[in-house]
Amino acid sequence: MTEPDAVSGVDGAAKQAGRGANEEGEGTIRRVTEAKHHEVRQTTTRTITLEVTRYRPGQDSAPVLESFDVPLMDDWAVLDGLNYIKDQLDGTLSFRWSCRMGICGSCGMNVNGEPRLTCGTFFTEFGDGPIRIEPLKGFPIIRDLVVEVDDFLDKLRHVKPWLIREGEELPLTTEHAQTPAQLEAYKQYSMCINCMLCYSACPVYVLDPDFLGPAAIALAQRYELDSRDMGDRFDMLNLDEAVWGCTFVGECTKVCPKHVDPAEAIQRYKVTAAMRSILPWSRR
Amino acid sequence: MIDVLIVGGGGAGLRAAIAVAEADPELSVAVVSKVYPMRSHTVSAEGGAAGVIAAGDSLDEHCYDTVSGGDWLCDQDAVEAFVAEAPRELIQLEHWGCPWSREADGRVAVRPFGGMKRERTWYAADKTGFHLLHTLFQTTMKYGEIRRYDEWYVTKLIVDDGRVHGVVAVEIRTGHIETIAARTVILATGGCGRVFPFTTNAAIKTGDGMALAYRAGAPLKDMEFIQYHPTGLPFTGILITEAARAEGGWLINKDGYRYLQDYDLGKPTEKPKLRSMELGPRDRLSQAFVHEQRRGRTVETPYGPVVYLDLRHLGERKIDARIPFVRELCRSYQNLDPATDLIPVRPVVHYVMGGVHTDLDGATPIAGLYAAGETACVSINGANRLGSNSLPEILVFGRRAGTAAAAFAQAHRQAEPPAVHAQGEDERRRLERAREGNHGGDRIADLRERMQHTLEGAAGIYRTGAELAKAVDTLAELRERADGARMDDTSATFNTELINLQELHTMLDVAQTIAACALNRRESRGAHQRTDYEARDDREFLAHSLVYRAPDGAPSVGLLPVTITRWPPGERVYGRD
Amino acid sequence: MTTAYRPPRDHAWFLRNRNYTVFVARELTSVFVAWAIVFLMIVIDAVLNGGDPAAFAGQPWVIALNVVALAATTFHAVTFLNLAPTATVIRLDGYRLPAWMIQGGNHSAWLLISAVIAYFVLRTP
Amino acid sequence: MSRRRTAEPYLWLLFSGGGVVAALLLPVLVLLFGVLMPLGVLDWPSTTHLTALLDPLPVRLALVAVIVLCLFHAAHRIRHTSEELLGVARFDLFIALLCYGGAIAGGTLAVLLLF
Ligand SMILES: Cc1cc2nc3c(=O)[nH]c(=O)nc-3n(C[C@H](O)[C@H](O)[C@H](O)COP(=O)(O)OP(=O)(O)OC[C@H]3O[C@@H](n4cnc5c(N)ncnc54)[C@H](O)[C@@H]3O)c2cc1C
Ligand code: SF4
Ligand code: F3S
Ligand code: FES
Repeated sequence: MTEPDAVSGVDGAAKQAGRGANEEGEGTIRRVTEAKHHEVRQTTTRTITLEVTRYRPGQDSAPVLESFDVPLMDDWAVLDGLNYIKDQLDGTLSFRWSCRMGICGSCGMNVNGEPRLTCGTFFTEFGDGPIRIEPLKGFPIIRDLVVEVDDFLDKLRHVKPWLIREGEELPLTTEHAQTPAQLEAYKQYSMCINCMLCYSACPVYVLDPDFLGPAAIALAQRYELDSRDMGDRFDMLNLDEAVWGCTFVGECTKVCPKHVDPAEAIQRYKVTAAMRSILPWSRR
Repeated sequence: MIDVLIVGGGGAGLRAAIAVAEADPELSVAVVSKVYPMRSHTVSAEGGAAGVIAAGDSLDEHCYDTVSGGDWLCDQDAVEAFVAEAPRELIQLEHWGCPWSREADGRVAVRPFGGMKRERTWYAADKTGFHLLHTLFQTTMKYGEIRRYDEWYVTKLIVDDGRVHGVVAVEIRTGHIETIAARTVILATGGCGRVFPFTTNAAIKTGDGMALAYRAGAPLKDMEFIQYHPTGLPFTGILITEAARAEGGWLINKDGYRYLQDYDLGKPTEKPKLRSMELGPRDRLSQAFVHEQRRGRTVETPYGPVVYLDLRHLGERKIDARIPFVRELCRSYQNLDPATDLIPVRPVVHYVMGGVHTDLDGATPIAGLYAAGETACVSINGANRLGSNSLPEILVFGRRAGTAAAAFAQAHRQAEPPAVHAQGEDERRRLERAREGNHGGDRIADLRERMQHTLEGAAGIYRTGAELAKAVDTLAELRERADGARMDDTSATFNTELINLQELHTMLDVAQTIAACALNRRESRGAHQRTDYEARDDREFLAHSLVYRAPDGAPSVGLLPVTITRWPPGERVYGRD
Repeated sequence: MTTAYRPPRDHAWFLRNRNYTVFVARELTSVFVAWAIVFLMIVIDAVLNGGDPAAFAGQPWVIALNVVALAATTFHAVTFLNLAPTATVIRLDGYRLPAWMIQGGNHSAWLLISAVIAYFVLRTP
Repeated sequence: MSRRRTAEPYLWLLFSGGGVVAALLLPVLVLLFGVLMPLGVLDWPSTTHLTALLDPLPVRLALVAVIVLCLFHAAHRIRHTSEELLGVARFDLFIALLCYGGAIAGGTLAVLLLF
């Protein structure tokens, strides 16, 4: 059935996708050829310069920048450039990455001064370069582009990020009911990939590492606002170094690649905590 | 001495850890992972997790879909256990807070999925794996007794006298090499998609656990069955989830024609029809693509031929409500909007059905050694896994392995034998030698690329004996060259080159078993299609491939009968009622 | 581990990025809020204790300062009223009231109140 | 991060209230009395008119409230911003006393003035 006339034999749906899509005038043939292709892979040898932070403990006393020229490909992300360096130019460069699709949260770095996921930041944004790639600001640097994560994880754990329940559990044959609206109430705050970009962008955190910080507070809110949660995180959030440390710079929300809006999570908890403080009987 | 040491912090590993902690809080349990647990690849699963819950569905139907989807190579006792426990596990996850998508009345919602006769796939929009993994990870934080070794890389299993005694691991951050003694070890290291050049899999999916078990003397099973997912983005290989088709997306060729109708997958309908057309099983859809290409009906791009996934008719609202991540991915990585543009897609290596041979409790033939998740082969996936069966699999068998390992550790409370230290010392010396550097030899990346292309050429969607035989030789040669690979980084701190080198070795081991098993299976079944043996051969090959490492390091393949309980081998029928 | 490198404090962080600079400008409006109050108290004092408010307010440096204060308090008003919806999530029927509606409401109230005040001050009895 | 009682919620409420009041009232007052009248664009109202405006008790009470709230708003922001800009968070107690003390002093002055 390779002949085009086979198409006319099929029912409505196929017609729409096939030759019979008449509301589009010339039909799908035209639509298909109009589809966007990525432009032809560049064969020229244009290159772009990446200025990459190197820090080798025992060898460097402070981080230094090293420049590498990598091919300037239209569809390359900054991470592709780093991998090119690692594979072809200098196997000793260290950085974290895994999913290369913006979901594992491991490839956050400072790109031209801004905290970004390098797997989702493309060369096309930077013209002819150079592009400066540094480790995320605000965290101790272990080596090259790799920063310390443990303190961040401690903070997450500190807010008890699990469903707190009281009384008898439902049997494993029944789920808790939760309407789409109840889901919507916390959904946004459950989208955090723990990439730490928001910490890096928050001047309060950079100045004071004791600040609980945007992602951890958003995570606390994710559970606080979950209709199934019976816990109370007031005592860990109503602190000078928790929600009250935030002066609403708002940069956390601007850099968040997943639109978690931690700034909002924090301001909303400020209202909750203030109400709880003046009206102590107003529990959730 | 740790009672239960889990290698892998993905869905399977974390589920096992909780099972151990719940079985007996006195047991010491540790999770070793080469990345922070929430970075594990489970995070990128999109579409959903199958579990019978909807009215009108039945366990038997889920079993049948799975068994026929697997082309009768599944062990049916395993499938029955899996299908029965999957809904409980998904509800358990709900009790732990997973934000499953819901119906208007508050019940969990289900969607259709490829190869499934009923709507039974639970989902959390199209970030199911993400929510599942984060829910599990956050829940493990509740259990203080679960000790974590984050960013530690396991390089060796210590086995003495047929019994596991622990592992050797490198703390990536400091370069510190440690022998961790343990009464039981659970391998939950995920798949090995990175042995192929074009894959949906993350960089960490290098088949480490399979290689660890294989080197320690445990057999791998059904390694020739590699799943190609029909819809990957060209260049990156990023997956466009099957949910996009389940929600009504169409696959069209360069003429805008829904070509699947030409391949015995049913007739096109406006609304998606279960087990038909775009909702056929992945092996058949990927094979159809190859035929389209041969007929010249695909579109050439710089990254190879593509067809199109058409979601435009779903409309912006539905796309945003049901598959927002698809839109996000297309916008960032393909610079197009599925609400108005066609998505170029091509088949991409996605999942390995095979893995470490285990029984229903995840136990391997080595006492105290268990495996669960994608790294294991129980086997419920047979010759072709159905989409959305893998997430429940990692939960069901993660829990089972955790419970079984806990029981084993309670029953075998012996001290460590002296061999543990001798083996640990040997391994330390090997790693330290590697870290001294080597300025000659091939680049790791070059060897990796050659391995990947060798495998793609010989063990792709269609295979022939001659090419596979050649690949077996090439891979053996590459393995030797890998021993002398170039190593520039001599630092102890965060030496990723050292890790990459270890991963190259594990991938080569795994690649060899894939080629050897594929060469040995002279029939076509599910994801394994031999153009020189086009038919399924139940007389000889209704059996699992079991591959051991021979003393000379080469793979040696045998067969193991399939367990059939209630569904005798039949014809796989899709799109015909 | 002690080998990790801890960068020194960055004293000029608020110049590194436009958003930071805007943030700092926003916070510094508070100085002019304080000044505006001081100024108004001086005016009130003059009114109640028989002085001439015009004399103080008419000095060039006071006028100059007040022009800046006008800009600063207006900037404060715009930013403060715009940020309000972040902290207040209003749900109607399960759907969240969009931010622009709350902001629109806030700004309308601002205009209305300003008009009322101007009316009372300027009305000739 | 141990459990500690904090005055922040109360200070923050005053700060927020002050922020709203300042936003709604100050621009128009500064515009009228600080800019347009001194520049002669508008005429100064007669002292009798202004005194009459200030006469009712509720107006005076409201004025005191406005002054106190706005001063608290300013105090709170000045405290935090100075600490962030100058990196002097370790002197927080001192800075806080200074800022909120100033606000309280201003409030007292307002009471004395208006009553
Ligand atoms: C893009 C994509 C989408 C998918 N979508 C679906 C879907 O919709 N539905 C479905 O059912 N399935 C889906 N799958 C399949 C499913 O996600 C995986 O099979 C499953 O998540 C595997 O989980 P796991 O726990 O076995 O392994 P992983 O999550 O891969 O975890 C492996 C763990 O092992 C650790 N590890 C590995 N090697 C070592 C070592 N040497 N030392 C220490 N630690 C090590 C890693 O750090 C990691 O923590 C998808 C897969 C992909 C790639
Ligand atoms: S809130 Fe956003 S920026 Fe912060 S860690 Fe989570 S995903 Fe990253
Ligand atoms: S940037 Fe920082 S100060 Fe608050 S609003 Fe965000 S946490
Ligand atoms: S590599 Fe996973 S988020 Fe970038």
